[in-house]
Amino acid sequence: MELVLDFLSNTGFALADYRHLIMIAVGCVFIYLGIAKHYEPLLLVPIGFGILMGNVPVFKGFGLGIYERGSVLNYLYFGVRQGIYPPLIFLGIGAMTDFSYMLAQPRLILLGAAAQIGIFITFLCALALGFPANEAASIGIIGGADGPTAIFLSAKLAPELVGPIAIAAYSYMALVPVIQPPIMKLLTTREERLIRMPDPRPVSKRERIIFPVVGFLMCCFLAPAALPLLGMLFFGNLLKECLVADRLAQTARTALIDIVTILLGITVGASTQADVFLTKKSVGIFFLGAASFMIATAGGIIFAKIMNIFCKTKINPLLGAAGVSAVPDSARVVQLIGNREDPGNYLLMHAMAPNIAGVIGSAVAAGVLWSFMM
Amino acid sequence: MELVLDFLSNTGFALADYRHLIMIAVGCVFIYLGIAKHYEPLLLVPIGFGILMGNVPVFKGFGLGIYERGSVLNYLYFGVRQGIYPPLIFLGIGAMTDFSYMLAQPRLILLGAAAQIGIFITFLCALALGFPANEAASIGIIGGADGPTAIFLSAKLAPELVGPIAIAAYSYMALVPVIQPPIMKLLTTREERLIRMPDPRPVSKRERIIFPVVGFLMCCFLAPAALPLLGMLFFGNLLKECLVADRLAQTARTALIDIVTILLGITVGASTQADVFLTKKSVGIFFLGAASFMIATAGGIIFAKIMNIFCKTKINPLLGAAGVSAVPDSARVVQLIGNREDPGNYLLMHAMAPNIAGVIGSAVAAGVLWSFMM
Amino acid sequence: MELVLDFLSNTGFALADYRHLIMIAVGCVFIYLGIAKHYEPLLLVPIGFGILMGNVPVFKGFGLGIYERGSVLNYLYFGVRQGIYPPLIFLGIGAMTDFSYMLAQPRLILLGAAAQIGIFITFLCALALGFPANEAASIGIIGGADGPTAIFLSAKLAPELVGPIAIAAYSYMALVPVIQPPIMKLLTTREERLIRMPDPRPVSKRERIIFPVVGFLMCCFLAPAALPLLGMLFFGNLLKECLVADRLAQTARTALIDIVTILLGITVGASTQADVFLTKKSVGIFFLGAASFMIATAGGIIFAKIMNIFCKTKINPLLGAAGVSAVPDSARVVQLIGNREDPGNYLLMHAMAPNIAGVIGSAVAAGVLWSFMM
Amino acid sequence: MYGLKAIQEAHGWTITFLGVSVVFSALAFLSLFVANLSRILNFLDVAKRSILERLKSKPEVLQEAPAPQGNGHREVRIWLSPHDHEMMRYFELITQKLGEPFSLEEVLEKAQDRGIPRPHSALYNLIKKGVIVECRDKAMGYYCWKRGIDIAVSSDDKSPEREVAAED
Amino acid sequence: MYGLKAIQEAHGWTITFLGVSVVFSALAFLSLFVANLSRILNFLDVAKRSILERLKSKPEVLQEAPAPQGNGHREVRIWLSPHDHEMMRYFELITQKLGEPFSLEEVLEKAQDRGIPRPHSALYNLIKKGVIVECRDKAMGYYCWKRGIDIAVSSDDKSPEREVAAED
Amino acid sequence: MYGLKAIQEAHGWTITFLGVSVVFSALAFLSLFVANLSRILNFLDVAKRSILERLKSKPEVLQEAPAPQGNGHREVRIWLSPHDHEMMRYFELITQKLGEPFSLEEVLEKAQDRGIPRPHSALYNLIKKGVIVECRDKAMGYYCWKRGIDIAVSSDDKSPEREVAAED
Ligand code: NA
Ligand code: NA
Ligand code: NA
Repeated sequence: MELVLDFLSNTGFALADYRHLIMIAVGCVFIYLGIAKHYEPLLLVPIGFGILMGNVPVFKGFGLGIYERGSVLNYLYFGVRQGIYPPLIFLGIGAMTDFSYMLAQPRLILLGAAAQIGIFITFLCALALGFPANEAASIGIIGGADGPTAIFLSAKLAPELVGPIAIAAYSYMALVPVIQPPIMKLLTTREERLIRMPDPRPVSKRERIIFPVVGFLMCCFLAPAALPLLGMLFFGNLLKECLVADRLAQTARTALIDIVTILLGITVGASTQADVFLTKKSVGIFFLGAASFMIATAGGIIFAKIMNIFCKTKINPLLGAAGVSAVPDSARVVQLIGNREDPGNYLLMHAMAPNIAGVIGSAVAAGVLWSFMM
Repeated sequence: MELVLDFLSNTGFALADYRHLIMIAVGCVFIYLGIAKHYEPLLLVPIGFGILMGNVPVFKGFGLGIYERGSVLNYLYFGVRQGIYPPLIFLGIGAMTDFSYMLAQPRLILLGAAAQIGIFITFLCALALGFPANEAASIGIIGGADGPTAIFLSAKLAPELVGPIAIAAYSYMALVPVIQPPIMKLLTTREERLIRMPDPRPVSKRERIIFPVVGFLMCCFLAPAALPLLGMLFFGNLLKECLVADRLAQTARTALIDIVTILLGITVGASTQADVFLTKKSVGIFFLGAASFMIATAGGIIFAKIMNIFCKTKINPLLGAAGVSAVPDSARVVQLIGNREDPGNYLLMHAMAPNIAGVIGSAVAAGVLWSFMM
Repeated sequence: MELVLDFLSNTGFALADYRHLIMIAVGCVFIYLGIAKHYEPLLLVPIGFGILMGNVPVFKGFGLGIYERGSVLNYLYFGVRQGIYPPLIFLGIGAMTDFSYMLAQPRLILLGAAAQIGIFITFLCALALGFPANEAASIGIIGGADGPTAIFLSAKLAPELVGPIAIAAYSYMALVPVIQPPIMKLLTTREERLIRMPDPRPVSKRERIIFPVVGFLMCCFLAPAALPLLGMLFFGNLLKECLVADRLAQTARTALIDIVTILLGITVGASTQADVFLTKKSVGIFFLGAASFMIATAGGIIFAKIMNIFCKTKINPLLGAAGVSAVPDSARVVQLIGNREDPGNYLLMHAMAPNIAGVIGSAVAAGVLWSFMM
Repeated sequence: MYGLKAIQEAHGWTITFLGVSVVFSALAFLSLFVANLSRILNFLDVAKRSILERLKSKPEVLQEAPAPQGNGHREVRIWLSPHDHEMMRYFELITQKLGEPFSLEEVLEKAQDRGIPRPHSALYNLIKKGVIVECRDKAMGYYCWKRGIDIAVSSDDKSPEREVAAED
Repeated sequence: MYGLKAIQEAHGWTITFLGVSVVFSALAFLSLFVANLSRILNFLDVAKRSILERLKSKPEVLQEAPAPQGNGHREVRIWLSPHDHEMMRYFELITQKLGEPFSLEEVLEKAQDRGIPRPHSALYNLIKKGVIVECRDKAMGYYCWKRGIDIAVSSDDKSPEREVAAED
Repeated sequence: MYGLKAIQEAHGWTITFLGVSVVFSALAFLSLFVANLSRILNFLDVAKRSILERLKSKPEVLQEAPAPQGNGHREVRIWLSPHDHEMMRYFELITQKLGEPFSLEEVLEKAQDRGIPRPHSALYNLIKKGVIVECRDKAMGYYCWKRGIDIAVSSDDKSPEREVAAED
């Protein structure tokens, strides 16, 4: 009889409190947004279900929770905690991304740098709000709008914040179509939004092969700590572009990235266990994260306007907003806003240049921040 | 010269004794059954070859055996020992299984519950025969007719029995077409076997998306310890049904499940190292396992007959036999037996309902047993 | 300000010395050879980029280098260090290789044995040059012309030499079209090179299924230490030939082998960190490795000529050169040289027999060497 | 220890009783839920429709893209049934991946891969309504999404979702 | 230590001698086995056939599904050559995965994927013999396995396996 | 600690300054490099060509397979433009995987998979020049590489690489 009571007291119904229910609701919202709204479904659905898995109330010490040694989720979480999954995802991204838009329009690369200002301003704000330096850096990186980079840096600097930071990063990445447009409209005039960009020049195969090698060396000599992320990104791209190793690129951009995405999504979701996640800090992270995204968007746009002062061929400043990475959503938003003003204005392929440069930029920023916190 | 003798005394020819030869013969039988008889070839062939690999006689302490730290097989076995492979296989199964047959005929779900009686009766028998509780529970779960669940539970409760229990479970699953028919015929009348089931209603996309989310929460609130297995099963199914994350489902049901199946098969096979496997206990496990399958089959059938007392639309009691899971073999056996009596009676899709419910049922049963043994 | 200087002193530009630049140049040469010359691109490109990643100068103790605990590269290197990747690659090779050429012409199998003489003579030379026994054995195995085997053995016997040995092995495998032809021409007369081989007999499905099982048992009873490599090789082949488990073979020869190849290539490359790699020992390894390849080639050819003394149907001694494995490059070289003399002489499929036998032969040799060093 | 004593000692009866109960109740809950799921969804649908019907008598439009902002481009309003609107969202998802302009064949192939029901007829509907148009200026034989239109969802259409569900 | 002394110290000669012997004997055993494998299999086949021939003079049937159990459905007996019977087993395997009724095209596609030799002719044979039939009641253009038949394997046919082996 | 003091304490300003500088300089370097990459490559090409041109005035051949060794088989010399020669190397790579003789369709399919530009015209060129020939003795409809020929690369051809680059 005692055993019966003991069992009943260990069911989820007995153990659940309001925090579990909140988190389960959050998980359902993630799944709903992914499926019904098509916001980054490849990430929101796994993360959403992971939130459910992490917030079914279980008795601590039983070996089920993601933070308990020896549990299955804990083993799968290893790749998050040690920062192994993000570089593997970058490998796949490299193997599926066409860098040639960026190679064709080198000056747009700078927009990808400008948008990283959001990272550093948020870092300062977080410091000012009392966060210790390592946490402030991890919060700042949310503005890089790059999930794997954010997870990588926070796993290295503030492992206990991986959950909230990843959730914030992916939430705002999913909400890019909501966050960016007002800022874009606010900071640009109609004339600016109507600027059409010249067709990008064709890029030869040799350029596309040489770039990942030299680009990797350049970035990693400057910021060695970006090595794991950028090394894999450029390596994946080299596999793709060299053609002779295409079967490896093919696997990297399908089976490998998919497996890692599943494992990362489900464990990052599960790492939001109510008692760890629902804290004041998380609230701060969410506010700062949103600010970070907005500043980054503004940074890119304003920098484009500054560049226009010096350039003969004007840049459509909307492209600056694509510098926050969030590949390829922010590029698509640029296309959308540009299109609304002028249905014949195709900005998508131009926006891919700052978009990819933004990925490289935030990986470099992560490297710099990491190297200061050690 | 000494070295030569030393070497010769370490070859397999010198080290082999009759037990190795028995196990090698068993491995060959597994391979033969898989290839020539098409019994569960995806499992019997890897396990069979694994048995060969585990029973080539090697000098202990050399770092080759599966139970020696640092050997390759030992590293690959990690996923079995820690119960990591089974949830990943469940992920793939979820991503390849169509739950709509079950959704269309909710009352057949109960048959999947009834067949789990085999687990608990065998558990009691094993206790009565003197097995300690943890081993008795692991033996009982053989009657769940679900390889990954059996491996998961015995890895958690009785790690030294993983080999025999997995071998017993997969053997009997392969032998489902041999074990079940006599029991099915014995317990049903010809009239019962002739019952035709009404066509299942169509199931909408929304139902199929909502089910894995709610089903997961329901089962895991009741039996939190089923979380790793059921979480992954329902997650895989959600990926499949939501369409927007189809590339992840696609990888989960191909590359991911195949890789894990290979590694699980070969290491479970190799874990049957003669000196660990050929014990009295294994004999007991095999007997009890067979009993467990039979009781489970009978349980499902009898419960269907009881339901017929209360239901207006009669259920073909053969469907009860599909409750033991062993997806999809036992469903196919039901189809076969039903077809012999009435060639126009298509029971296969109906049998998929208790079949899948049986998978969920045995995962819940495993969760309950696990939570009592901690 | 101090921080600025500190940062600058930790950039790659400040830390680099001439050794890093040498290794980066080597990496670029590897990539160039792979892409422009099509020499084993699936290995040279990953290894080449890995060399770049391993030789970006980083501050030691920061957790970036491949030899530092907890770095991402260090985790991925685990599979090399523990010899886990090579058997998985062998699994894929088994699942993609057609053994029927070998089954059709059993006497050509002996050529695959003869070429392994290179391993043992190099072993003796290395001993004579003062290398300790474990290193000498690892150096000798370079002559097996089989990357995974060389990495496996050196990971077990001389882990600190994995880098140089793997680089030497893959370099010479890539250079097979340069190394072998002169030796082949030197040791054969024009008449011998013109010998045409009879068409191989067809091989039945049953033979192809039985062979991997019996072949595995034979080889591993004789040399149990070859178990991890040969077990996986024959297992992969069984999956391929049995047809009923084809989906597993399909995954083993695509996703699985590709993922492992990427990880192995990049980490083996990165393990050539300048300070570990640029030593006198590496120079010795490279010289001995080249010798090993040449002796192996000569061994195969001379043995074929000896066999011709006793055989009625003469063997084209060029086929002996294919015994060094280096699948399928050395077989292709044989085809090329034979073709130059007689454009109607198709040796390729004949050369596959000693080629595959050479893979088995060097795995057995690795097993024997390993078992003596324990 | 053997026999009944061993069972009792190990709480065998309690565990079995509880185990069977939990398995049965879990699956019975599932069964109940599943049996009522379609009813719940239908009820929600009916409720939603009745509310919409009431609203329709006034504003006639359920969901609407932001109004034309005076730039003269958005004068066309296209009415879609809820089903066509859902289909449109799927095709948008597909074409985002393929890029614009897209070939209809590729789109259909992707749609079939994803198990979208009756893609041909859905796509034909969208072309007939003018939501997808051939983009002659860019590339003959390729299609684009029509720019500068308002998509409005009408609810007076019979909901075709059930028919579809009956088929897949 | 250098030179011959180092070799001796490390048992270099013994290891080399043993190593070369083991490699050669392993591959020589393999070679011997492979050389005789087809002979062994042929011998077993001949033995099997001669035994079967002797049996055939009496019962005429090698292998037979369980006798009709009085339910009147199993009156048809279909004779297949061993090769056709083997093919039937392959197609059964494929159709189990595809489910019944199946389309011939899908089955052929799968058969080709699995490397089954000459699938078209094999499938045609099975249809000709009536083992696979069009299931008109269920779905036009789709095929099912014929129910209620006995499959018997005749051995008087020439064994076509070798021909097949010569081709694949 | 809060506010500016906290920032100062954590070296916030320095880190931000350095961080922004490094990110900007990294991407500015990349930008500079990319902007000049095609120029550098073009310059190298021109240099290479001018050197080759000077050489061509003498030996007329840039790169040549080893001279015929008196066996009478290598009497034919085929001139290819650098572009065709590059294409030939790609097709050699593909056919090595497919084995000889190969079907043109398979080769083209692989070539398209690998993104080789305009494979049809390139393959047609090679067949027209006689580098790839139908191997009638072996298998009708299948093609082989022509044996016993010398491949020579002529540089007087206009380099077609740029046109190709403009297309892919
Ligand atoms: Na970014
Ligand atoms: Na079950
Ligand atoms: Na070899």
